[in-house]
Amino acid sequence: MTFDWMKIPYALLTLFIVFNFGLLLTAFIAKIGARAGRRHGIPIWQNYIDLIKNYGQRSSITHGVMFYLGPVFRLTGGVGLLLFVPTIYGSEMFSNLSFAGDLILALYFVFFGTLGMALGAGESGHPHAAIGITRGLAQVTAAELPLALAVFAVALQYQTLSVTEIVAAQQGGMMNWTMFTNPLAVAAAMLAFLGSMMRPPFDVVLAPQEIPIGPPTEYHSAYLALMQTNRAIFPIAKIVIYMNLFFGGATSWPEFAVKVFLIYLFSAFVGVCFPRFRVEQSIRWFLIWAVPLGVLSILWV
Amino acid sequence: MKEELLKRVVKGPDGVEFEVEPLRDYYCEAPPAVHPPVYAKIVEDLFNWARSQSIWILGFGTGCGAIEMRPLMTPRFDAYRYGIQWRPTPRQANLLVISGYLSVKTLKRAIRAYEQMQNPKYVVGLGSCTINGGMYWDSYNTIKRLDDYLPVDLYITGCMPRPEALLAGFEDLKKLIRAGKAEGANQYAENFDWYKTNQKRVIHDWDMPDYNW
Amino acid sequence: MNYTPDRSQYPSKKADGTLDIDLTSGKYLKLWQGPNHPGITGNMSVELTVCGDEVVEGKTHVGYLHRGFEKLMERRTFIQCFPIVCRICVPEPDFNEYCYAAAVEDLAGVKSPERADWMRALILEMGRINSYLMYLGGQAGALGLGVVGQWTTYVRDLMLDRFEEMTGARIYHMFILPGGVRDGLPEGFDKRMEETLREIESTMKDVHDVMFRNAVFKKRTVGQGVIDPAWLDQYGITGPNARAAGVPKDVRRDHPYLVYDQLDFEPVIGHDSDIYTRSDVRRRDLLMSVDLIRQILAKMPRSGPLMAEMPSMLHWKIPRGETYVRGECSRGEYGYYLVTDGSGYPRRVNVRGPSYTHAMTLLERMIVNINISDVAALMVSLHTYPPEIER
Amino acid sequence: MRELHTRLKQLFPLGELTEQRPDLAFVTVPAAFLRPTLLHLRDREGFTHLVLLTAVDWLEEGQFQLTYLLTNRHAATTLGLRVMLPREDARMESIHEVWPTAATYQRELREMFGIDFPGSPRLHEEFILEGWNDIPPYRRDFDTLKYARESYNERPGRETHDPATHMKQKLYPGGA
Repeated sequence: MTFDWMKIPYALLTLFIVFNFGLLLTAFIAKIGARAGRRHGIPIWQNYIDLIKNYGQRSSITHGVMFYLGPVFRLTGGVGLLLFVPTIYGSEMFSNLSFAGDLILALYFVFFGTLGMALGAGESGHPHAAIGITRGLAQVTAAELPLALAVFAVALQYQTLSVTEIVAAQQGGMMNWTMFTNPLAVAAAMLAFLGSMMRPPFDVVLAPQEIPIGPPTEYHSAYLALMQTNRAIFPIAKIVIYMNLFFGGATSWPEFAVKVFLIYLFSAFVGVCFPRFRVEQSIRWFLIWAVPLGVLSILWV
Repeated sequence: MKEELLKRVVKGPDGVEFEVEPLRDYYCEAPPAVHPPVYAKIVEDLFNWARSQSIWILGFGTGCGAIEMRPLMTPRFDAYRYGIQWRPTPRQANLLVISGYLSVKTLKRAIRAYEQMQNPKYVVGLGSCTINGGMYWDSYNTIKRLDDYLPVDLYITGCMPRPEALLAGFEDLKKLIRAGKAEGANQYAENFDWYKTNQKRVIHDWDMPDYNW
Repeated sequence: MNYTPDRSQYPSKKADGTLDIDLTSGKYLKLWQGPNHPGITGNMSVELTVCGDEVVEGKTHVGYLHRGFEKLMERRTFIQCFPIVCRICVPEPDFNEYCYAAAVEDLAGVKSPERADWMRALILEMGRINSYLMYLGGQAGALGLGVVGQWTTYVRDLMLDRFEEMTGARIYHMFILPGGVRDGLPEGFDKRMEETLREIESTMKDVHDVMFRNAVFKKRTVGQGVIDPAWLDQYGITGPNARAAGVPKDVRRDHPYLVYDQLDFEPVIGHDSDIYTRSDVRRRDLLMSVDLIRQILAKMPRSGPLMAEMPSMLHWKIPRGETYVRGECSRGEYGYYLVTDGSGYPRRVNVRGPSYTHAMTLLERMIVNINISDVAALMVSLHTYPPEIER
Repeated sequence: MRELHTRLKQLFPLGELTEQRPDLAFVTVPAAFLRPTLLHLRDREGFTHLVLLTAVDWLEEGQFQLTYLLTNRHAATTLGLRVMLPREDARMESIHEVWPTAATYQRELREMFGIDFPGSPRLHEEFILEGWNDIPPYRRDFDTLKYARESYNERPGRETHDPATHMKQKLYPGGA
């Protein structure tokens, strides 16, 4: 098999589009959250300004090598995730570097950023960061379980580990989406999705009122800017996976935008109306509600 | 000097004994450095514009003025519209709002918080208490002039300043930043000894390093 | 499935009763919550020693807001004291003004006119509503439900507008002074007040739906941070904290002051004494205040003097004596102990803020063995406010 | 209130009752009898709520007055117990076992007045002040204005008037 070198600039183009889309979408979601509190909220371009400012900070301090690598790992997690899943189905340009077994790789990348963060935040030496990251790892692990179960259910259902083929199998009308062919898997996965979006009720990792603000406490200037970049890319990349696996993928950018927005809105909507769980409560919640759903979804197939 | 800051021998969880001298091991002794604007003017202007449009306030309510911060974050005044946000950690904040009188005990914490912020950083003093002592001009426990201890960019008058006054003050601060005049951090670094002398004159139990980045 | 922590590794007690905590063992972590911490009420700090996720010891540190009011008042004349007392407590400053004024009146033998008493009761109830609104936002915010804080602060702004038209200031009103009050009601105040009260009531309905009927909120607060009713006297617990434990301790009912004996109300009580009950008691108390304001506006005399006959302020001397005046503020019993010595200056003023007992000995006792995540919620639920501890 | 005073007087050597209001009275207790009086009031008379504990500095008489304010909620009465202490080397018995909350008051009194309460928990930790190096600030002989002038720089331009003379000059410019 020959490697098509043209894929690299195309993948970078996807990255660029997703990055901008992510920045705008995060601000837009923040505005929607603000509307719930009867506010107008931040301007839609605020994230760009914050990024420029943070990259433009004059001084920064370091706590050691891992402190540097933390945000880098995190960004790698986001970018890597995006690069290896097809963003737009059927488009030569935007199917990125997807290959036959990319589903497994994607699952790995979802977790990768948190692990990197654990190393970096641990190095920063701030007790809140350490507490935050232990909570984060515990919770992400618990949330990952139903997701993995759901993904296996989907993979079993379509008998493939390639995201592209899963999307292909869902084409041809709404009723072919996994959402309708295997609703249990989707339910389990969406619960896991809530858990990994760092919004209430599962934001005990950041929890400004308890451990301000958890792992990134010590991060500032350019480090923080790197993490913000990731914060724009990573959720979108994650949502792309969900979209591909469960909601029939997207065949064009507008469809992509609408679907990503709706999935994102789901987590924001839940986030606005709930306070947060304690970490052991949230783990128990995942084990009681989400994991059985995931198991059932495998049995369903 | 607090006990936990003294030099001591510590036995680690793995049984190895080692010596710890907290002031030297846990803190950096280097004085703050001056970071002049280094890039070309147009880049600096862009950065200054971005800094002015994205002011992150350290959520540290040092005095009564903090009560008017809540309305600023909420529907009626909504400072988020102007790019003003609150950050819980000094590392990520650019603006330290000294909201009212500073007792000596809080001054110590405010200095630490200020020194942990990253250059460029700004200080805004709220209310007459930070300007000349205000109502507490004869109190034994509050400082009278904030600019003796921290480089203040802007004072907002009032007791306490109304949210409208705060918003207007932040707009003025933005103008200062855009004009490149808000160089408090460099001023602090240049006159470091003077600031430290003033600070040590009122903080009698100085039990922290001279500069904690 | 109840969470039963392993207490075998917990610190043993030393001979003098302090805990034997060896920080270098790596088993414990010292964690400072505050003063720069969003989960702390005001500018104070709690020094936590944690073992895993559980607090084994908590010590409250205050003094960050100390201005020495009690000393400053000793070198101010009686009338000069009145503008500074309100600065002692920011969310509800009027109680300081009332207690100070009432204490001075008591010692000087001045009786404030009836209309002034009604005005005082009105402004105190308005302040109580403000304070509770801040509290509800804070309690929800401490558990990550930020949107309630937005709503309550919005209606609080409306209430501050009413304050502004009545007194000319948003926060520090300086309205109640020894002898009476500064002014009467502005024109059309009743109508605008009624609109504000309706808005508050409708917001409280939303708050009830989003906060008190929320499964996650219940899960976090029910059964958490229980105050044993037996502690009430030991720790001097007053106000909603005591009422949530089932004891109808309310100064407005027990020692009626101002016009409260002419108003129709019953102290709100709860039974479970946990964080949820305390929030709920405060919410119902807020609605009761709304009702009290309506009663006050309906029964209030609209004409008559607002100030008693006062001697010349510049040469006002009060004979030697001592008194204690109390009132029920939103957090509990607020009192002023005033001693005069026959000169033109107070000899000694002591402010008894409810947080003095709630945030110090009580919090230090309750904070042991709870999860770090609940520290903020517990602290907010006691509704402490540091300036009244250290003045 | 009178009845209560008569009853108490049979047990303890109390001073005269000062009735400030029908529901509020003060009485002086010798320092040695404070604890039994408090216990009696708490356990027999229903004065279960310690409202506050504070001190007054009578500098001219060389005495500190400690005030223990107790409330009986059911009878709606408040009784203040006064204890006079010599100002020199003032010390008093701690009552933190009777009311745990008294420990905080005693810490404050220790710091602000320099009154010692041996045995009270955390008594010698700093409570409000930090790094204080002068006499306790709430004592009458501590001059806060002088201390503030010496410690903190003032911004020039602030004017201070004595209210009496200032008003006199304003109202009667010629001097009446």
